[in-house]
Amino acid sequence: MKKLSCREAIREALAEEMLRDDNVVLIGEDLGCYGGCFQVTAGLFETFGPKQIIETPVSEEAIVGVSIGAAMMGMRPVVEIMYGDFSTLAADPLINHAAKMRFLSAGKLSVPLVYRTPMGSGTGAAAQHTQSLESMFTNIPGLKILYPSMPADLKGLMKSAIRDQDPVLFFEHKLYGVEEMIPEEDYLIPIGKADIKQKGNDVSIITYGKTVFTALEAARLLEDDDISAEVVDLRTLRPLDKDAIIASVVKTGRAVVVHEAPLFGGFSGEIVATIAEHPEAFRALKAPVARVCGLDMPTPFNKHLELELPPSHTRIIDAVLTLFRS
Amino acid sequence: MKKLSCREAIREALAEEMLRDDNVVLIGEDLGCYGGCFQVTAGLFETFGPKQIIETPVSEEAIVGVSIGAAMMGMRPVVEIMYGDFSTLAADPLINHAAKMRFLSAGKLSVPLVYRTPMGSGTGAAAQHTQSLESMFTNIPGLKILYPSMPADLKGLMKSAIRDQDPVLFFEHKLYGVEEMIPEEDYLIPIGKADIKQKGNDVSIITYGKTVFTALEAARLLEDDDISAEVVDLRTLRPLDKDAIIASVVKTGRAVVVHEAPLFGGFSGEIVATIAEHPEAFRALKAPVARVCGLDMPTPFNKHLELELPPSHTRIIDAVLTLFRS
Amino acid sequence: MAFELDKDKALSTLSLMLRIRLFEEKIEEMFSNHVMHGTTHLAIGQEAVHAGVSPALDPMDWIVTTHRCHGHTLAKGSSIEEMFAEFLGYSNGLAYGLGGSMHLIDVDRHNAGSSAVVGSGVPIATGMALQLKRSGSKQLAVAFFGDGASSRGAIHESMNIASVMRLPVLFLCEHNMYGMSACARDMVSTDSIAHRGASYGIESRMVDGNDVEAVFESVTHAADYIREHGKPYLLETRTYRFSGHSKNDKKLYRTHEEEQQWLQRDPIALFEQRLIERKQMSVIQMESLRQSIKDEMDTTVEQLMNNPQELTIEEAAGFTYASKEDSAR
Amino acid sequence: MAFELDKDKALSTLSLMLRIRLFEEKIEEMFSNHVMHGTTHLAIGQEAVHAGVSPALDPMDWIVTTHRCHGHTLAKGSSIEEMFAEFLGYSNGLAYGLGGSMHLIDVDRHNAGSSAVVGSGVPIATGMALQLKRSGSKQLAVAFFGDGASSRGAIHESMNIASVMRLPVLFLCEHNMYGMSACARDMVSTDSIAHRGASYGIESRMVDGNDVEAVFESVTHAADYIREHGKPYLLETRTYRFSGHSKNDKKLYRTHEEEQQWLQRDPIALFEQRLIERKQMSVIQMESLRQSIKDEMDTTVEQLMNNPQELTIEEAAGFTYASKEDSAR
Ligand SMILES: Cc1ncc(C[n+]2csc(CCOP(=O)(O)OP(=O)(O)O)c2C)c(N)n1
Ligand SMILES: Cc1ncc(C[n+]2csc(CCOP(=O)(O)OP(=O)(O)O)c2C)c(N)n1
Ligand SMILES: [Mg+2]
Ligand SMILES: [Mg+2]
Repeated sequence: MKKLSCREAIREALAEEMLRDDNVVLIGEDLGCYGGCFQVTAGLFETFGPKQIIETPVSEEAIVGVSIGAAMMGMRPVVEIMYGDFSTLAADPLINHAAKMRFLSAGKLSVPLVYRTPMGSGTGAAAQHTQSLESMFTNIPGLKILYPSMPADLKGLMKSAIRDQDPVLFFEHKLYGVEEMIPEEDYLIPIGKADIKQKGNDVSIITYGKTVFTALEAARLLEDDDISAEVVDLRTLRPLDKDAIIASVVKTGRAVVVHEAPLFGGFSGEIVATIAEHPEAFRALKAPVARVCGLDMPTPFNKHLELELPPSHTRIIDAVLTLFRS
Repeated sequence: MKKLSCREAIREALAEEMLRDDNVVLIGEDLGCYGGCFQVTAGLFETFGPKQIIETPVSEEAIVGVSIGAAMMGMRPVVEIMYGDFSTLAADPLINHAAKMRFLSAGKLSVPLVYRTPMGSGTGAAAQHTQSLESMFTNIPGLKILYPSMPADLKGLMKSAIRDQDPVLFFEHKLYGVEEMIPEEDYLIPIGKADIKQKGNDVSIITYGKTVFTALEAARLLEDDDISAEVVDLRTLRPLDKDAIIASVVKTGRAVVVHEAPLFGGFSGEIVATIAEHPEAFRALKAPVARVCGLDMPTPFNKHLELELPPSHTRIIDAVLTLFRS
Repeated sequence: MAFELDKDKALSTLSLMLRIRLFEEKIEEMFSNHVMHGTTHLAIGQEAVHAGVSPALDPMDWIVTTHRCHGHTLAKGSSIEEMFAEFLGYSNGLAYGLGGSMHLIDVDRHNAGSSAVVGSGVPIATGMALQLKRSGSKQLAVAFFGDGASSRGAIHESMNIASVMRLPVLFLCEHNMYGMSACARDMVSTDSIAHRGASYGIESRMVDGNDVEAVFESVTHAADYIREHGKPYLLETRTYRFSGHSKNDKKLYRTHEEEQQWLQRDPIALFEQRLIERKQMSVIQMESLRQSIKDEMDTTVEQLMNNPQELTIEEAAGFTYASKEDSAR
Repeated sequence: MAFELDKDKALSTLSLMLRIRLFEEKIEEMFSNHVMHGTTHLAIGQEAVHAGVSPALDPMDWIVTTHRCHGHTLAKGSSIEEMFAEFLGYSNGLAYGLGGSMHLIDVDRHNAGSSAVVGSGVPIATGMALQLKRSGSKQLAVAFFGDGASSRGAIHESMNIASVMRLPVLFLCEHNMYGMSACARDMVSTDSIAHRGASYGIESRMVDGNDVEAVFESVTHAADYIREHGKPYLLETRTYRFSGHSKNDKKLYRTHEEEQQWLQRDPIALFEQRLIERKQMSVIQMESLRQSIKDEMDTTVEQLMNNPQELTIEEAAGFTYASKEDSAR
């Protein structure tokens, strides 16, 4: 085992795959000597050079469109878009093209592209640089969507994403410095499998991305109340590991769904629906399903205000306790 | 009362508002002598001319961006984008700019813009012209989102949308020819209020847009099974009329959520969550909440296949009957 | 002296132009008979562009087309049987009936299909060129786009990228004076889209798009330039669609007089006239060529319609993601 | 002979340039002292553009800026107190602390703020110009954008629209050689972005962006042209940012030598030199001006920080939608 940060875990996955297959190519702005906006690709240019690291102009729409065309011809592009907020500019190539190329060609073309971008607040970057926009894409058939949280998952899932035949959106939280021990040897983590980050019996806290850390902290504190919380880290949003969600809720009988994106219209709705429409899970529920998500407003620049937007462990704990009271 | 089609109802709303206020301006492609791709604006150019009808190049991103700037300066633009699928191109101005201008200016600027676009399949136009992309936007604070179905609602809500101070996305289904009797006199319908299109006691069918018609047909046929279905037409998706949903479900104890967009990750999740997280509604539920939505795939061109994607009344009826069996 | 195709090439070119024209006329007939659903975008009048581009290129060069893609698809050599079947939504169509008229795609013939989002095919073609270059291929990619599409930002971004990355892409503007009802005069802020090449350091040229030999010659030149210099090229062809924009177009946005003037310059008639003058072909030969193509169209459609084949919804849904076997590839 | 500002204007211009420089130096200091959070984009070295544009325009003209917006905001006359307060996230800031460094906005001074999505402010400014024109105003809108932003499709779409609709917009390219670490030489496919004006039928000019009088004169000319002809104009200013792109930039992408060359052409030093040569101001006067501005900066920040004021989260959330009262307007 070795200790890696989230940043290093992604970097290592990229490097290993680029070494394995020189059709794996990083494409994006400032990826070279600058190392990418969040330093994820720092140092890679020295090893892989311009054939595998392509720096582009500020042209998000075309960067993704170009990557689609290249992927159709055999490249395995890993596109970095600096901030998830700019996914708005990449929506047409991703939704209308990458997601539909296989279908429109009746399987004759595929788009094995990975679209990497960081989401979320906490950086003091205000309303246009702090959003969690996964809901723009979760309703699009043809896309796969990952949002892992911990170094080991980031590495294993990035490698699987790169080897996948379909377009994969790979969302990253911005706690790039968080560290974890990960295996020395080469490994993959399959797309579409959730991971129980903490086992528990009384309530299921279902989440993904940055709020996995918040949920774990809440679960730790809930022990003081003698509540044993299970933390389900979805890791993949599409295809969703429904079995894992159902199994956990059937066991605990209570569910709290957590994410950083604003509550209304967020992906939490799909998770709640997955539970509420499943006969067994529905019958197992001892209380309503609760959601603890981002506040329904743009992100303020002010630091104190910004910190109030994403779910806190206090808000999660309150939601859990309410379930036990009702 | 007078009979109007959906197309005519929208057109009448536009014409009345343009007459009332010459800052109401239609902006989009082929709006003039062509009358818009679906003929909604046919004939208006003759009356209102180029000062209130601005034809643009094929530049969806800039069309919406330009409209935002104009709205900040006092125009009340009503932008038409030919197909909802091209909302992908307008995502940046809508999500990062229109939705955030008031916030970023601490209330000193507003963007009273209406973004009109048709969604949905049934026209044989294949995967890039038939999507229902409302989920791209329902998680964005700062936007209001309407998706009415019937002529009277289309007219009354369009007028309210135009008079609203905030950016409103106004999604239209493509059954533009469907007719209804509507009031002769001037009227508005408030944003954020659902409408019970049919009263019933045994099950709530909650939906919006084109599937309101399907739901009504299902409700009619369910009478043969002695099931009295209530059809809740949301009309507005954001802000959602939670009270109307809860009241209906508390009354009936059963809920089926229906929309044309693909099931997974669709807005149905938010509706189910609204029910499942509400203590009273949750306690009232006699069965799991069901969803009947579009199939999880791009739209095929083939006519028979295309018709299988959206919810049919048969699928709705089956879902309702299942709730009575469980 | 103006460029002239040799006799064999001239005959095959005329034959292709006629195939394109008669294919579209057949489609038009089928639509009026309500045999087809959806919509379609005919390019009657633009056959010189269609027959002048791909035949001037290497068959292994790739194309990315537009919503108005029938002619380009025929010019790449697709079978009319598979094309008609696609229009009918049949599973023996080019894309098994999943794409229809706007998405004709034929990977075996290096036709990567079209985007029905106007202009969005251009970055895709640019990306194909990027990988062609990386993999050391001598092939190029053609990005077709219209005068209407020229206003899309994606095209600006693509031209800039193609130039700074030196990509083997031929930007081929099919300027037919209108984008739907919008006249280029009112929508395009330059007299010639080709002139925009200079903004990107891209070589460019404008050519009469109703003169198939001129198109052929310009494309040959452009392709040579691209292969020799490893740089993109922008070619603007000026033409006119005699047909309406799509199924239901009343053509109120243009005058009868304008249409008549362009009809005088029907690209097929012009080329036939030349072949007659050059004594490469007789009117009678032309008539019989036309008739035999028409017969082929009619027979093909009749046979297809006698034996309709459609995917099941499960089969169709199976193309949303790669199957396990695809993934193992 | 080169254009010269008269004495009064020259002194106010130098004073403005110094205010911009010292404001940014103060910000830099506050960041290193960890008094501020988030990031910031300094434009040290680009003061001639900032002081040369808005002061050459009518105060009622509107501007839309970029992420690098401090200088433009000062040039429009915003109070440093409200600006510093915004940087500190205070409720007495320009936008009550909701926007911060990248979103300085001051509607009263006809500064519509900036988009932090590079290039996306340009269509917004274009739309402001559309409504200014429609409402019969004589005002124009300025769309600032950088060399990096020039690659965004939105700018192409906006220039085309502004041209065909004849909108009173001044496209002002602030070319500082880099977009983050990306050198314009590698990313921009033309020697001069101003040359792209021709592609859109837009008049254009390139000017030395380190010469404040040249910028002033060019902007005056451009504004006259826009108002007289009712058409857009594209002005490219060539300058250099001495500072890094943002807080954490090691500047590995450029050479020390290049930086030194540009430092020789520091726009403030150049202008001061001229004023001394013209005997319009003495070195001593300049020193005392600089000192008094520095004192003002220090005092303002100190006073602000002694009395921090912040919105509550409920107050902040209240700006998501119009309130009932707003709606009644
Ligand atoms: C992004 C986008 N906007 C609008 C449309 C609707 N539309 C279809 S064809 C067309 C005109 C395109 O004009 P041009 O590029 O000149 O091609 P032509 O139809 O003349 O072949 C438009 C606006 C579309 N398909 N995609
Ligand atoms: C659409 C978009 N892409 C990328 C970024 C990240 N980014 C911030 S500033 C910048 C460089 C912009 O360069 P330029 O337009 O020359 O402005 P400058 O920073 O030099 O003032 C980039 C790429 C962004 N904010 N928006
Ligand atoms: Mg055209
Ligand atoms: Mg720059």
